[in-house]
Amino acid sequence: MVKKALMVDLITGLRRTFYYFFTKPITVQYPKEKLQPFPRFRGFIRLTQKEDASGVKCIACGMCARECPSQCIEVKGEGKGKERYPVVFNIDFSRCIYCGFCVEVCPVGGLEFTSFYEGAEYDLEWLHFDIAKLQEDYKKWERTFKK
Amino acid sequence: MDVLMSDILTALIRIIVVFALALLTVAYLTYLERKVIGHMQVRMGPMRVGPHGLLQPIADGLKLFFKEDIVPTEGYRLTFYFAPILCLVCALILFAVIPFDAKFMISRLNIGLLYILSIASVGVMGIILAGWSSGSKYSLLGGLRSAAQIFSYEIFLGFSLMGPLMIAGSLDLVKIVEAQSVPFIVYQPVAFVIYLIAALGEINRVPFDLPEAESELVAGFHTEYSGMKFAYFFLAEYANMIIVSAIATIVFLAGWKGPILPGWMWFLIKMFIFIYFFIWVRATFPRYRYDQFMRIGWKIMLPLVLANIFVTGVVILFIGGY
Amino acid sequence: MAEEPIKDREKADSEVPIDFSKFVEVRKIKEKYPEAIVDLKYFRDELTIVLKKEYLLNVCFLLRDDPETKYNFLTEVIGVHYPNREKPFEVVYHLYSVEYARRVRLKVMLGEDEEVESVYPVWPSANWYERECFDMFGIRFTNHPDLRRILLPEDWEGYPLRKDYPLEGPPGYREKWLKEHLSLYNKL
Amino acid sequence: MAKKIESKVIDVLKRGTPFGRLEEGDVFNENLKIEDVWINMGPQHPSTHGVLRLVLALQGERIVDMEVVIGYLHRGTEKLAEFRTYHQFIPLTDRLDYLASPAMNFGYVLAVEKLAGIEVPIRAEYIRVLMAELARISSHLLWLATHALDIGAMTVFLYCFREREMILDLFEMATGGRLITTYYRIGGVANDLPDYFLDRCEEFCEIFPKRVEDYDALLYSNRIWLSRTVNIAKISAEKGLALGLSGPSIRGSGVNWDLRRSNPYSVYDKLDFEVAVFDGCDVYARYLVRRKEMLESCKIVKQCIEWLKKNPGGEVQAKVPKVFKPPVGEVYQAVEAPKGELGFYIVSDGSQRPYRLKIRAPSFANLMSLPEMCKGHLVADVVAAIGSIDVVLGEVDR
Repeated sequence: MVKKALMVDLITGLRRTFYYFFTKPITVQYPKEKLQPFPRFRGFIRLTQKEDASGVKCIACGMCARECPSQCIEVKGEGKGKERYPVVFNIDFSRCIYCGFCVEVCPVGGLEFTSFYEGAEYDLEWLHFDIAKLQEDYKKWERTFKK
Repeated sequence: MDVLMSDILTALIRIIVVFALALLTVAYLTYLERKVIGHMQVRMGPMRVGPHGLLQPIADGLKLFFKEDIVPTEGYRLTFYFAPILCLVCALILFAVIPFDAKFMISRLNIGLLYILSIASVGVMGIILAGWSSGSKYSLLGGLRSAAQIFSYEIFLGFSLMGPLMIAGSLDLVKIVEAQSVPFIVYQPVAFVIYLIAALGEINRVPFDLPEAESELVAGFHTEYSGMKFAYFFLAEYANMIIVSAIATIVFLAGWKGPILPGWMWFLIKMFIFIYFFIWVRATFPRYRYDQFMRIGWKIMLPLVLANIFVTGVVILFIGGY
Repeated sequence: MAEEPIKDREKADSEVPIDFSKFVEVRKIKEKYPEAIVDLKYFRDELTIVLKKEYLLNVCFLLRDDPETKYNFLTEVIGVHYPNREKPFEVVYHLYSVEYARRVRLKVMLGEDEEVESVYPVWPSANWYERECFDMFGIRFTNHPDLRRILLPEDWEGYPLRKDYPLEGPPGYREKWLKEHLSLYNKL
Repeated sequence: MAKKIESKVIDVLKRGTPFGRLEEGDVFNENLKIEDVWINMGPQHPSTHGVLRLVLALQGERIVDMEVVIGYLHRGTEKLAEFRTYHQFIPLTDRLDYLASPAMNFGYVLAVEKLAGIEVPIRAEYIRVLMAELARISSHLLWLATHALDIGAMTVFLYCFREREMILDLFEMATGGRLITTYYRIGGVANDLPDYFLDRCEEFCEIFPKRVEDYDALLYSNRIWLSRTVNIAKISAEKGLALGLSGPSIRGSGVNWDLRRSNPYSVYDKLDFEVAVFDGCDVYARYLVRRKEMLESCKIVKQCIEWLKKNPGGEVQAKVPKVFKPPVGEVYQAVEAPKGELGFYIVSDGSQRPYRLKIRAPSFANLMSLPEMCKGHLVADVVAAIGSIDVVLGEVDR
């Protein structure tokens, strides 16, 4: 009764918020400072290069296109056996759900994740990646924010 | 003739200074609130516009100013326009009698406190009208809630000021301050606590923000308002918060009195302690339900405040004043 | 697509003889309604009892109220569509007994125009499950208090989870629906 | 219709309102016309947690009647499943209850494994349980956050998000996704945990109970919180079970039923934890259940970490053929998702795709008891009741 009249329960709460008033905020000011995603982060996908930089590793087997749950990959290849290489390789990132099955299923490690995630775009066409765009350096797409 | 002119001129200057300052304070109060609550919630609050978001209130004002003015088809045009203006005017003319210093005030009214209480209750009309004329059920519920809430809390607000008033023996705000050699909070702690609770109810703030309870009634009485009309409500709400804090300062904390610093500064410091408290409460507590809130008012606070008046009266009768 | 494999399943199940009288549910039903059970299956530790639809409600009451079974929780009511069968619809009831932590599956076969008794009087939770079943398969439940569509709009045509319903809806249906429902929007 | 409403009104008046109670002998004035106010709460409303729509019939602020309208987020997941392979359906399960996607994956992969009779490596089992329990904590944190915000305590919201962010970081570390993890695979998990994961996870388990004290300081014994939750939206155990209520919501009515304990799956029978049961039947009891469950989950996570640290290395995925064809048959597998009993019923015809897949979504069933809880209460209590049964509309509408 005395406790209730003295509003102990309310004062506990007030004390807690007052304590946090003087602690450091945990905010990350997003466009000004960006957190580095963890290595396994599933961002945009790109084609990996061969070690001797002579082209992409992809052998256009079409496993990724078959495995993709949202059917956003289109592959066409030329050549036979180990010489096979992709001519058309499109990923429609407006449909992609970033599940990672294509990267997982690839027999030669021809696809990999980047840490790029700022996929909000005004232009839908920008999200339709073709074979050339899939090999570009993703760093250049990152939005920068002037301080 | 010249004397009259100069009187009018000084009055005008005072009005302009007070109102400009009041509006600026009100605008920056929103900033202060967001910052304080932000830091209590381990975040930063506004940071983008200007250094540490200092220009945020201006950006907000501009945004509201240029926003499209929407009137619902179901609404009643006249009252829909009139309600926010009534609210804001009632809030702003209260500044007329607040003594910020022993000398600095727009007008010294010998029934200052009565004036404040009566004008404040007219301001409620704006909220009720807004709720009714919006033509939305959520607004209507918000309006009805605030009608019940503010009219009943007016009573406790008035009664809780009765104790200090009896000791001071005047309704004149300046005289009340002058009567306090010791702040009245010492003699009247119960009245002080009740005043704070009633004030929270009066200005619709958490835990008593039922007319605009955003999780239940969307935004209560101002659900349908946008643009400048919404801004009026917003300003009125914060202006009321300043007024309520100012009255608490005058009646319970001896107004501008204090050592070393000039009077107006003491006044502002004390006032901002109250404002900080109101913000602090908002950051901490959940919201009461409408019927529980009324129950607290009528079943706990009314007997308490009446007992307080009675005890004060008896003490004054036997001791003959402090 | 469906016909042959399902025959396979029935064959596969019958290869392993199981003594079904060890299950208390089967015993109880056989005791009280000897001709209610059409078929019994046991697959992956799950007991399935296929019932005649006339006996469904009685069996449900029995399983709920009997102190040895106490199936007081209806987990779900499911419709399955087998277009090539004689009785194309299957209504599956999953029951759970909180006290004994046991599950049992009841099944009723339905023809195209047949109705089944609603189990709403036994478990009120059947209300929404059966509504969903009606919504998706068009299976009607007699004595259901409020048989309306639940997930789809009231004026939806067709029953989407039937096998003859194409994945993206019948051709032209989407356009027609949008035209009708966005007409007000288009006027603006 | 009008007669029906009127009789309902008289019912309510007999039960009593703040303005008095209708006695036996009172004569109802025939000329006095009483009309209910009909209010659409949702689909766009700040506290219906998505696109839930409630049609309320009000007398003043008291609820006379209520109808729940759902389906605004219906995506036809069950139809889609019939056109996906078993493997391809995993990402879609993430999107059911997007607040606890590992728990959703868990239910699905267990059902498929039961159907195909796959033995999962023990290490994968522990990782799965660890992830599912982290998901439970994060889901309950978000529930507490929004529930408190609905009742007006907005600071709890941000404190809860602070801890939830830590869990999402853990998810990102192990799986690469923050919200939509897609980590479980048929026969195990996608890949083993990274090296530093367990240490970070342990750190979180140390911090978390202390952070729960923060929420307690603001809510646990706060009189406003108590007056808003105690004796609100009551539902008895029998009624709850009859209406399909499961999970933490029914444990708040004193039913000791947790699938992790009563029908243990995975490695839950080897773990030591307490089932949180409170018998208040009201919003506060459900709050207490979830609060305790968070702490219990934290304990389970600790045990999993201990085991995983003791037994490093080893397979995390069983051998599953690339073209996965389960045998013909039908299975039902239920798990204790954060919201209640999540079940997957799969009918297989022996092909690569499920013939029929039905999801028993806990929120869908829990929502059925909302009208029962709310009748006779005020508008403000509806918000508390919705919060207390913790619905996620992605799961309700599927």
